[in-house]
Amino acid sequence: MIDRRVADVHEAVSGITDGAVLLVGGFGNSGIPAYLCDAVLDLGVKDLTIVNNNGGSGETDVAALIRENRVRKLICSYPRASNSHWFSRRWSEGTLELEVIPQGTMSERMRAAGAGLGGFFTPTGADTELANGKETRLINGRLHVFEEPLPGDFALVRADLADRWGNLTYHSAARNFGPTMCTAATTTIVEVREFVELGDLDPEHIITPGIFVDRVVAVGAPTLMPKSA
Amino acid sequence: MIDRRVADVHEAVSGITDGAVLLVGGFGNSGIPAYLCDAVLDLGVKDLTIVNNNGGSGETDVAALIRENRVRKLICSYPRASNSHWFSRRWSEGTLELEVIPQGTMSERMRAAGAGLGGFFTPTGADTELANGKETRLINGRLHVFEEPLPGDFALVRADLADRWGNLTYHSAARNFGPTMCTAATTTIVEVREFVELGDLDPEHIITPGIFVDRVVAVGAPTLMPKSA
Amino acid sequence: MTQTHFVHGWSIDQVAARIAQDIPDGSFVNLGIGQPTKVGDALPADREILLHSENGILGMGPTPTPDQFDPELINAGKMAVTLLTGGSYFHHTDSFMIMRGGHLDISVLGAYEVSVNGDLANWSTGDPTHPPAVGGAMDLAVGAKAVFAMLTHTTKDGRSKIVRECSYPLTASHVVDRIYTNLAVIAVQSDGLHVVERAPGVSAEFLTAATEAPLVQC
Amino acid sequence: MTQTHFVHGWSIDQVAARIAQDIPDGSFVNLGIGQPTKVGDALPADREILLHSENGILGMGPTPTPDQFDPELINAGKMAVTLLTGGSYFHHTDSFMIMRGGHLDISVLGAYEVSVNGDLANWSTGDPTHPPAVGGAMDLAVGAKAVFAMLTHTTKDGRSKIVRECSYPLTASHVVDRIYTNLAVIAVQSDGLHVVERAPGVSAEFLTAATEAPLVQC
Repeated sequence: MIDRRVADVHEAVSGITDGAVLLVGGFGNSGIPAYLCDAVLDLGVKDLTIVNNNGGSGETDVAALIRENRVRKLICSYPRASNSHWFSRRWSEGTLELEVIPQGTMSERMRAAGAGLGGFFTPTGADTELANGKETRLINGRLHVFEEPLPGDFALVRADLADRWGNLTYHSAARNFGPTMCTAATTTIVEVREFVELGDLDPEHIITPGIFVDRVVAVGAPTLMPKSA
Repeated sequence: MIDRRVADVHEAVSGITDGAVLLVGGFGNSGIPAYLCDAVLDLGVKDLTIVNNNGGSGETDVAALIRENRVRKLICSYPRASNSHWFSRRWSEGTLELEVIPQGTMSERMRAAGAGLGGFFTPTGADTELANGKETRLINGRLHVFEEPLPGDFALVRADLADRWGNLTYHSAARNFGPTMCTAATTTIVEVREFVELGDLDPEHIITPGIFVDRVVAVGAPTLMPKSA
Repeated sequence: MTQTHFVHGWSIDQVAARIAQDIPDGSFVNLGIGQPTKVGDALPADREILLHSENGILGMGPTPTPDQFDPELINAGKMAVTLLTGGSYFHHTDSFMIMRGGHLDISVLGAYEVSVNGDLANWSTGDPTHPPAVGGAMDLAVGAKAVFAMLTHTTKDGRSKIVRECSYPLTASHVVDRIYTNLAVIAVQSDGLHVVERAPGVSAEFLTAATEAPLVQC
Repeated sequence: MTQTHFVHGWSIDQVAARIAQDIPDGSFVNLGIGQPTKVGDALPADREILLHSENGILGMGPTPTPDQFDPELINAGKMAVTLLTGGSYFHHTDSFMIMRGGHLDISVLGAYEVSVNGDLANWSTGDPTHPPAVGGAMDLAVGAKAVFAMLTHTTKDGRSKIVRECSYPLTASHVVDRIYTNLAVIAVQSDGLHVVERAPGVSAEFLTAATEAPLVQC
């Protein structure tokens, strides 16, 4: 019997230990697994490496983990935001290591991990300082840089609906990094709005097949709002 | 105004010339763009390179193009089938060049073309004769082979529904190579069962966004049947 | 259908059942074309085991009844199949991510030969008059968490298929975890081939004599 | 909102409108964060132009009314947006396939500097006290069929941003096709920078004096 559902967020994040590499979904506040991040905070683990597009904002989720000095290293494309003060403070203090990667390369590197590839060549960033120390190669007259897979020990992802097998659908632009991160971690943990019965999700509309999912917890609607225009 | 719809299959395949590289969707008979293949046959072009998982079967579509000596080279993973006699004959005669690639590598190489990558390393086939003449590299203790992108001049794909913008859905296992091939060709030509109005396809359920599609033609239901069990 | 003649030990159906016994509840499995498809019919009803098909199916079900028949819903062997409740469709590249990315628990593959270090030869006899055809064999061999090889122990003329070194072109090296033949179940370990179980009536001596590679008997 | 002071020529809104004029009917376009977002408001109503957002949206629509508001539907600048009829959602890696794979017709990007050979600097001032932040800038610069740079012609202290060689860290080399400033529209060609149009009241002499890089006047 395949049943990926767990009772609560604490059970969902159990087993995450000091030094773990966490792939954390979300783009800004959209798709951020806020409930799972809170549970990781409660777990008390430290020396985490977090892979997330941003560097947290305000006082919640990734920002809270950074504020409480649980994060040793942040791998992201864009750490700055109007209210990313905890990222800025810890980075300025020198207690938070930062690795900045072009956003598409970050996503593609996680996909490479999920797809079992040994790495790929991309022109993105090849002729910039972000390629410093990396192998470059001229391919069809264009400079490319070699990028390695970026796997995680755990992925923390927010989706919309899940069934017992861990099949997932997402909601609008909250899909973002979720489907890729689900493929790239040893253990994939997903928070969803609600559970549905097996068979309620149309096989043509499932975005993440359950094979990529290890644990799912139902947490209700997202709590975070975008900036007003 | 964006309108990818064309009136008939002949308009759909116009512009395909001698020597073109065609990515032809389908796995066995499922998802084969049979109507478009017939139109290519009518067009009379020759010296084609065809990328398809198989080598045609019976007397239709890819098999017909091979029979009529329109295909100079076949790139595939598995050319043999119980009724792939035209492939076997032309290959034995030495008039059809064959390049065999592991199926996942073939699909991944087309994806690399669609994603703008310069190539990737994969362990699949690295320690086999299919890696002869290719660059290999030991990555994390495992031998990998470097594989290049595989782009097409044209993709011929079968989908289920399309709207004016070229957004596509597929039907069951006929999806197979379609979504990837749509991304990997200079010009992507799609046959569908029928057209729907813009907005009829749920934005969460669109599998191929219209940006990857150049021409769509409505042809009705597929004609080909699988082998009986 | 290909008729394979078993001289000794288990029948093909019995080997399939023996493999099915080793597939835990909750596993995601790909069954290669040929003999391994028989494992699908032998899966215990009390285990939820999901079958993957490389053409973009997870949760593949049995042959359709006439009213279930979908001409586009076929398996990797191009036969009509069904989809279980909870199953899903995805495109080919995503399907091979599942295979190549280490997401399948078990891949069951037919084989021409398996070597003492787990090398697999199952795609080519090296005959230059036959066109090569690899399909997804190399992807499955390289990518699954565990690879089970299913084959007759010897060729029709009695030559062992469990060998010191493969004579046929390799599919992949160091990939096979378990070998299931009509004569025995054999685990491939770093220190050699360990016999896990012999078929009824097959003695240790007979098995050793029928096997080119050295065996550690149970 | 950032206030940018234009000494001469077009206002930011006018530059946005001038860019919009150069986007053909039927184009797929990505508008970078900052000034380029203003191009969205200036698109001619009689052209069907689809906006892409890197977080997985094609066919992005305007700011929502209260009853359209979806807290998870935001653009790359993290502002609430809508989806047009016919629009679609996809995941981040697929979204960057669109950007990196040459599928976008036009990418409009803000810039610190553009060089005579089309090098773009728009992601870093090189100030070591500021953390680096690249986002999708390099992906957009490298992957679109055409790259439009939108910027003020000079810095506040009058230094030209159209330069012989970029002084800031590069985003990508040889990528900019057209430069749109408050003073002029300039085409980047293999033989140098060609002025396509000058803003009203901007003379060829003034433009040449305000520009470090050599210009071919129209």
